[in-house]
Amino acid sequence: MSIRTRRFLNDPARAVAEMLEGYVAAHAGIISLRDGMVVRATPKAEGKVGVVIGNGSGHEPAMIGWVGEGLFDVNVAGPIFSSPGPGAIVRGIEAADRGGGVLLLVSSHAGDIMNAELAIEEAEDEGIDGVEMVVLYDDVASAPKDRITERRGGAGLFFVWKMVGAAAERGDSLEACAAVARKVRDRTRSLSAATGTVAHPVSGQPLGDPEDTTLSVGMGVHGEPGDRLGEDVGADEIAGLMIDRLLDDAGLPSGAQVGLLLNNAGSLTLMELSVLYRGARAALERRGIEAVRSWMGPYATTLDMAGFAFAICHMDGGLLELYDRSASGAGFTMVGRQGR
Amino acid sequence: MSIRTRRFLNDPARAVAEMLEGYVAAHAGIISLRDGMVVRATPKAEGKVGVVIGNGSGHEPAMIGWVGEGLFDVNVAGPIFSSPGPGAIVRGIEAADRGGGVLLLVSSHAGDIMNAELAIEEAEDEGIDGVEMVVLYDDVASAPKDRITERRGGAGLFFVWKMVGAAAERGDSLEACAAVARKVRDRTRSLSAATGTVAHPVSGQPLGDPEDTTLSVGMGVHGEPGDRLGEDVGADEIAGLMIDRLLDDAGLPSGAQVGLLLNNAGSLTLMELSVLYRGARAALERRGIEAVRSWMGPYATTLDMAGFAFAICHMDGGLLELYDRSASGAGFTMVGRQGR
Amino acid sequence: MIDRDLAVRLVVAAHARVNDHQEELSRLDSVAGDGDHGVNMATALAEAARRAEHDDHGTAAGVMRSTGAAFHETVGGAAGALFGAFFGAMAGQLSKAEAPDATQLVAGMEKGLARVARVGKAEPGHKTMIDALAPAVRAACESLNGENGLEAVMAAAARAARRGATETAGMRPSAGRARFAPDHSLGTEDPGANTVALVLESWADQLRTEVRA
Amino acid sequence: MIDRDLAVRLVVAAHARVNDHQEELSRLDSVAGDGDHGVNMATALAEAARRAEHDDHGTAAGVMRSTGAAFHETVGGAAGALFGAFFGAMAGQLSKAEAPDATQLVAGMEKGLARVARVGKAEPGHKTMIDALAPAVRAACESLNGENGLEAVMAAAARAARRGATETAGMRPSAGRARFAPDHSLGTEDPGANTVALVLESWADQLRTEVRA
Ligand SMILES: Nc1ncnc2c1ncn2[C@@H]1O[C@H](COP(=O)(O)OP(=O)(O)O)[C@@H](O)[C@H]1O
Ligand SMILES: Nc1ncnc2c1ncn2[C@@H]1O[C@H](COP(=O)(O)OP(=O)(O)O)[C@@H](O)[C@H]1O
Ligand SMILES: [Mg+2]
Ligand SMILES: [Mg+2]
Ligand SMILES: [Mg+2]
Ligand SMILES: [Mg+2]
Repeated sequence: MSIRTRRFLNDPARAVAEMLEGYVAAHAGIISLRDGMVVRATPKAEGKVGVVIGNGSGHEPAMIGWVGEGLFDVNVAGPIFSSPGPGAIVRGIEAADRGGGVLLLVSSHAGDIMNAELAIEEAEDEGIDGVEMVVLYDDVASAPKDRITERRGGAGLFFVWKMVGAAAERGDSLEACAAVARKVRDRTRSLSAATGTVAHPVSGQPLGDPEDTTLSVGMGVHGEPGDRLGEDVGADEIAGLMIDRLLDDAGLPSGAQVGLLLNNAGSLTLMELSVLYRGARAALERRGIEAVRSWMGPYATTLDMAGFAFAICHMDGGLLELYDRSASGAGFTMVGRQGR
Repeated sequence: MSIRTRRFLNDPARAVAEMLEGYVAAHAGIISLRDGMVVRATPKAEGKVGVVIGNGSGHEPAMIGWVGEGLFDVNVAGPIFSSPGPGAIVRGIEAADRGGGVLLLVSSHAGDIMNAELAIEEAEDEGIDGVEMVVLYDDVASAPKDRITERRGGAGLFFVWKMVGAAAERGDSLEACAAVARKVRDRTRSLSAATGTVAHPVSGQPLGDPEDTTLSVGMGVHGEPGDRLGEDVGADEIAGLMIDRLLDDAGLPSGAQVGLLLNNAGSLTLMELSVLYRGARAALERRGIEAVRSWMGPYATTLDMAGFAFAICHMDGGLLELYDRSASGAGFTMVGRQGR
Repeated sequence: MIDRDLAVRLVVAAHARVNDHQEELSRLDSVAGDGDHGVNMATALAEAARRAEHDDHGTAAGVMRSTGAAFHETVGGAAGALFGAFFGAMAGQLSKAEAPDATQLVAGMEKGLARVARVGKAEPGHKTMIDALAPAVRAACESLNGENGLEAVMAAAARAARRGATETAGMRPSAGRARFAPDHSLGTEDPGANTVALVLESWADQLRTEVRA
Repeated sequence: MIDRDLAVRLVVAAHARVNDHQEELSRLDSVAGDGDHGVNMATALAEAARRAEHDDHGTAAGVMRSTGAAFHETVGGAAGALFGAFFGAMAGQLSKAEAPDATQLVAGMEKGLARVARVGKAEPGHKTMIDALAPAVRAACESLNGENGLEAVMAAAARAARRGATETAGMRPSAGRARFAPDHSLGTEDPGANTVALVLESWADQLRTEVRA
């Protein structure tokens, strides 16, 4: 297996800008483009907490698809796989400010954190206050549990986005919203797997070895390599060992209720996702864990990577109530409680 | 570029059955599995028209994702790329029957039509009546306009599913629902394009030449080949010539309002889709056509094909009202009017 | 006489033969179709053989009916519908006779061809299974009129089917999926026509072996 | 004296050099990172060179400040933040002198290194740009203390940076994306350290050419 280098673009160097134009035009009732940023078409009510994220592009529908009611107020999209710079993040903070303070969520990647920290400094220099920043991580493969803060952000952060968005929309204070972010983060674990790799649209560089078809578990959202599994491992076995690793790391007791997210990293078929999901549910059942909510589809993609990630979020302490609140972004619509 | 033959499945021969189990389990509030068929979790009110479709698998989220309120009542999924047989379709008709008659929609492909016709014969033999069948087509590449009934079904049929589902949910009669199906079909045109190909999960056969990276316009939803475009054609140009061909075929006057659908055939990135969408909007504007509603994402996939399709539907004569009605399937949720 | 046991042996022979060629059949279908014909036919015939051996159908007609049902239930698609129709029509014809013989079998093939033509609406030259089945039925009738026995009749049918299948390579398709790219399949034989040839060849071989034994 | 025009020529030289090596830099980053380092650096320096040539900054400090901004505005990511920080700190130092000379430039490099270390929190040996930048700053200080001129100081810095970049091949990363697969990048040099070496080499070459001319 090798990778697709031919892409349907105009000038790759303008791909992100043109993507934003096209995506926003296709969802004009929900989002609009301001100063290169994706913002809600109808701003949140005054006095409520604004929620912002800056991130590299190439992970769509994250994060452009999660801007909307009950979700983000502003998404500052950087170049492909690169966080935006501090100035852009400061403008995002300003755009999200409705007078109730602004929560800047950061998925833990070196560049994202550095640029966010520089942005906070810049904002302070400019006299902007009422800004809180929470760094989020969930990927169990990226650091051992005793160094949990060194873990990187993965697909499971969708649980955080969803619930923080709901809390802010409900009118929770900045402190309360930041507490929700930390609480959900601490209850969330993810682990990814992929076979093959993708090519960077601008540099054309394949990430890792394009001839390697081994299944790699613990790969990062930018194609950073992980551990390798044999060729003959079936979907049930893969799902089983990944779920076991997540549950062991989270230390969940039998009887616990979790949200289960199965993320498509890009080009997995819904057929494969569904078969993997079935395997994950069986693995959860073996451990006495109940999946009370599910989400299966593309969340944080890595272009057209043939991979996926499982994430679980321990849904205790009022989280279910937050999860079930309505949300409406270009990439995610939920009307009250949906499915399970 | 070559193709991915390694898939995350257990036994490929059981892939469709396991997919249905997994998909339904992930969306338990919306759909359930009965006798191997995907049915609504909460049946439609009695006396209303049931809407059924049978089709080959490998096109997910079509059609399993379009079962739900305001959409299909029953989806009978066949093997990969194969319509189900007549007996299964008859059981689907029975399951959809709420006393108001059943509309069987058929996407025009040789096998789908034959099995549907045999099913209608079988149903008559079994004394089931009140069944109407409408054959749907939209793909302008598959036959010239003067032999329009020989065209095959493509991604644009989503417009039909959506609006027929809305009419049936509203309580329209069987005759009226069938009329909506024909009316929307006659106003809909689609055209697809892809580069490279996919491998059949069971036979392992690549469809077409896996070494051929030429962009092919007019490819079928099962990888049937089309015309070839040069390597150096950019997204705007591709979108422009495809939209022009659709508008020419539909013969739409300047000022017309259309729904615009951009379908992801499998592994296209949302970045590429968004850039192509932008190009299509510009092409429509050049012809004075207004895109009043848009839908961009995976609709009818061909496993992980790197391709897409554009479809337009002329939204006149009350169609917009039907399009905007709420719908809620596992793969599509709409709450009143959304975006544009 | 074509009794239940002979019918079972014919279905089992057809399955074995098609199964051996399943990759080739899928490959033929991948050129301008969706690459599944071999899988479809092998799956359906495996189920047909399983049912034929395990169920108690009593008559050859029963075996043929359950074979047709296996095509309809396991495969669907174009070839599933058509082979199902073929075996269903054949069963209808065989059920009319107490002790069906070569004459009934050929009449069954004629009925099967007619049903396939009605359901599929393809004509000779459209590059489909019809292009193997129609000459096979014609050859079987002629051989029967020449007062040949079952073995010779089937051998003639199989030869004609193979010739017909080979000739499809030079045709441009007007039916089935391949018709959307008519030039693409020039030089490649039609997969369904090949299945017809394989099935009839397996029957001719089975009958020859039985006569010799 | 390092005036506005010399600063512009240094930025233009850095862009030309990094641009020539952009594929190699992206390739280095693709081994255990996300394959974009060359694109990032070439994009940022192209914008920096464009601004340097077209805007009217007046002073060398102004050119360095706008170069830092170009990194922050066009690229972001880890290296965007860090190189932006480097040039920003350098600008702050240069702006303190009326007519900055080699001493100020080296002081600016020291301030830049300190800012990079503060923002990135990486230490020497973590396989990052620090492993080229830290030895370069040290070598520049030593050369300056040896009373060498700007050309020689920069030549010493460039040599040390190159040596430092080469040595990163033997390190296991503890910072940046590559740290998640520490063994994967063994034997491969760190991309950011290479950019540091390339930039300083381009400055050394530019200064040598100017002195000789
Ligand atoms: N209308 C038709 N009439 C007769 N035979 C047909 C027709 N359409 C398709 N076929 C036969 O079916 C074969 C393809 O079968 P198969 O690949 O199993 O089904 P599908 O096309 O649904 O994937 C073709 O090679 C052809 O012989
Ligand atoms: N914490 C850090 N401290 C110093 N340098 C770092 C740090 N993290 C990353 N780098 C440098 O950045 C380089 C990668 O830059 P680049 O690929 O452009 O950014 P990104 O990792 O965001 O894609 C690495 O080679 C390394 O030299
Ligand atoms: Mg990057
Ligand atoms: Mg098929
Ligand atoms: Mg086929
Ligand atoms: Mg990088």
